[in-house]
Amino acid sequence: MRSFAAILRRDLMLAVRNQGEMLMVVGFFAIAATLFAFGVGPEANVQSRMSSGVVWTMALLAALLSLERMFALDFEDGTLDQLMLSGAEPAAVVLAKTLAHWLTTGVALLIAAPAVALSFQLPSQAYGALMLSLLLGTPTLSLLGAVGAALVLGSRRGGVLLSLLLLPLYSPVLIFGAAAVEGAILGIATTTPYAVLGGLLILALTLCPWAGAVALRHAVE
Amino acid sequence: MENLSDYFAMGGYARFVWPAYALGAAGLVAVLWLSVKSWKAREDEFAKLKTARDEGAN
Amino acid sequence: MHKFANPTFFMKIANAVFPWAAGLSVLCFIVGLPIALVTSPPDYQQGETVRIMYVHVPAAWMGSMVYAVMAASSAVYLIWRHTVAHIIARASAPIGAMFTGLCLVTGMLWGEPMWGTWWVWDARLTSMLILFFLYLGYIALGDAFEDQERGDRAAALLALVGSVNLPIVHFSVEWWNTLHQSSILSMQGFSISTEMVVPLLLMVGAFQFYYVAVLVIRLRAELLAAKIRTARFNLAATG
Amino acid sequence: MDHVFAAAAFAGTDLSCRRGGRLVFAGLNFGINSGEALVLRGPNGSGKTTLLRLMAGLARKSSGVLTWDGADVHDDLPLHGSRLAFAGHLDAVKPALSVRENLAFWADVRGSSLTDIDKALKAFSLSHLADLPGRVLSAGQRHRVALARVAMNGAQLWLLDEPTNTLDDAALSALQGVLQRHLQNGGMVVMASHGDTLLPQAKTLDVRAFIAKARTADLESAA
Repeated sequence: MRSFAAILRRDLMLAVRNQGEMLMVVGFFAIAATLFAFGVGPEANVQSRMSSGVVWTMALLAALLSLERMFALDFEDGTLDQLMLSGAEPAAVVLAKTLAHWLTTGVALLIAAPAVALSFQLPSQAYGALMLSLLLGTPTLSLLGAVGAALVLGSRRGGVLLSLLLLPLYSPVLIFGAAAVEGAILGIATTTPYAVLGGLLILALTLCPWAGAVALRHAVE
Repeated sequence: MENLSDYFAMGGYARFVWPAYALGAAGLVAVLWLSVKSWKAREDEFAKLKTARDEGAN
Repeated sequence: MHKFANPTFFMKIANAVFPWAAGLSVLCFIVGLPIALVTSPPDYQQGETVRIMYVHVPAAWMGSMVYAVMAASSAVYLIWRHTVAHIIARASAPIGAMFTGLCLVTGMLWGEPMWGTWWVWDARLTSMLILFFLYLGYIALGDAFEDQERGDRAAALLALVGSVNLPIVHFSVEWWNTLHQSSILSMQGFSISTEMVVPLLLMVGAFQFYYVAVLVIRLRAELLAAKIRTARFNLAATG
Repeated sequence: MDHVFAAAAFAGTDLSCRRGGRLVFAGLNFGINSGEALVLRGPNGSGKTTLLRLMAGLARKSSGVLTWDGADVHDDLPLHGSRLAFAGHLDAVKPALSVRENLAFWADVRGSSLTDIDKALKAFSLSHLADLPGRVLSAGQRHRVALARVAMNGAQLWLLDEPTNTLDDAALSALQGVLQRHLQNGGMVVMASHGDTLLPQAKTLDVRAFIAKARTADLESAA
């Protein structure tokens, strides 16, 4: 447990020290949504009709963008070797890094989401659902992302390969995340999306640290 | 001859049914051919490497 | 179980199975194709386009079955370190990807005459699309590392994670379809008459034996590739 | 930093390791007891690094067994990890953190006391650099921080991969002093190095003998 806290504290300290990382993710989120608007046209009712889908998809892509660096820096400078030798459980290392990633990027996306949703004419009654679905969904994205990031460590292709691996894994989170917001817009019951988002989170919490640990062990071999 | 061309017309859906079977055949043959080609290529390469190693050895 | 792990022993079995698999596959095609294309009746609703089903459904079945084989052999590889288990998964991936792609294409060729659109976001078709991406991811990850064994282990783990994910994707897409049911038709609600079962099973058999036969060829190629890598290193190491 | 260690024996029997599809070495045996040092000899790329990573539990062995006081190390890798310190070619120094923060992180992760940091810094004459960020350090200085990390966390078994690279004479003698004291306290050192020897009393193991065995083993399997 002690090494979990130490890794988390250090990663957050590193994230604070180079602010650029978080700003870049939020920047991508906003720019991607703006580009989408250019493509679709300024008409309000067209945009609001798909606002839930757009905001969720852009948030997912922004989270994906920042994943590759989760382990890569530590892998390249030898820190990962030391972490795997430090007597800490590899799964704890994965969990600590994932939590640090979520606290830096996931929360940043949560803060930026209302602004992007506003620019996309998201109906006012859906903001609560947007925040709650992102709150439930982004940790799962970070957990699945950790497994992906660990898998591609040391590979020749990195970035694009990572998105190819993760998008199939992300599709259920996106489907139910956007559906929760959609349900709030239409005023229909949204218990199923939230239940499934919660279920996916619990499943990811149990499986991803283990899978990530196996991937890390392969990476340092 | 008559019903032959009717048969190939597939009740007007010829341009859907025949491509489906053609693509099926193409896929099966392509994978088979690529597999055999890579097997043969590696067999020759391994033979070459073995002779190179035997020369090196003696 | 452990004696299967030694490649030479395993290849003896594989080579023995090969003529049977190839022969049975050709036999099923010879018997099945005429029935599928000529003698079996057209569907009262869809007419002749139902014949596409004899390629589409077996391809869908093979796509999923081959991935299941890959996931199982990846698990054996990761747990007991049998390199033969991994080679089966690695050799199967391109075959499975071909079947999944074939399923998608024939699905489009079937969808166009039925609903007038090439692509239908039907639950099963969309799941096959995601499965196709999983295959691409597996193959790309396997080749993304200098050290082939590193790629093997990463790809094996991805196959496992993917196999857990597939049912979830199918459930999500199924639910996602019902949420927007009003807008599009789906493939459900199509019953197969008895005369159609025979050609369907024959075509599935043909594909199945084809897979086994081509798998044996690819196993030979993969084992040779491993030997070539080792021989090359040894040659280089002698300096 | 000055722990006194209990008697212990670290040994490997019939070790072989496959890397990138080929056997790097085969049939390798070694044995080291507390208070002893082992120097690995052999040309570059002869598997010294792989052997050290194998001893650390990072690399995976193809066959053979690695034991600590008779118990198989691979039964509990985190435990083995906690009683060894490893310094590879990479120094694991974060550019954005100061030297002290870097070492404090590792003390935190491994639970060793913070007072050991100052002793380790002094031993490698890094005290004046303690508050500088890692990015301004030279390669030699960064390597000394890595050695300070090894000295600091109170592990009995030290695995050092060519520790003398990038070190000037002053740092070399500092390293020798630290190693000698560690051995006197019952510690163990396994070091991969080229020609020079810091520890004259160390046993040596030439990895080349085990490469030949690997070659023949590979030939049979590839025939």
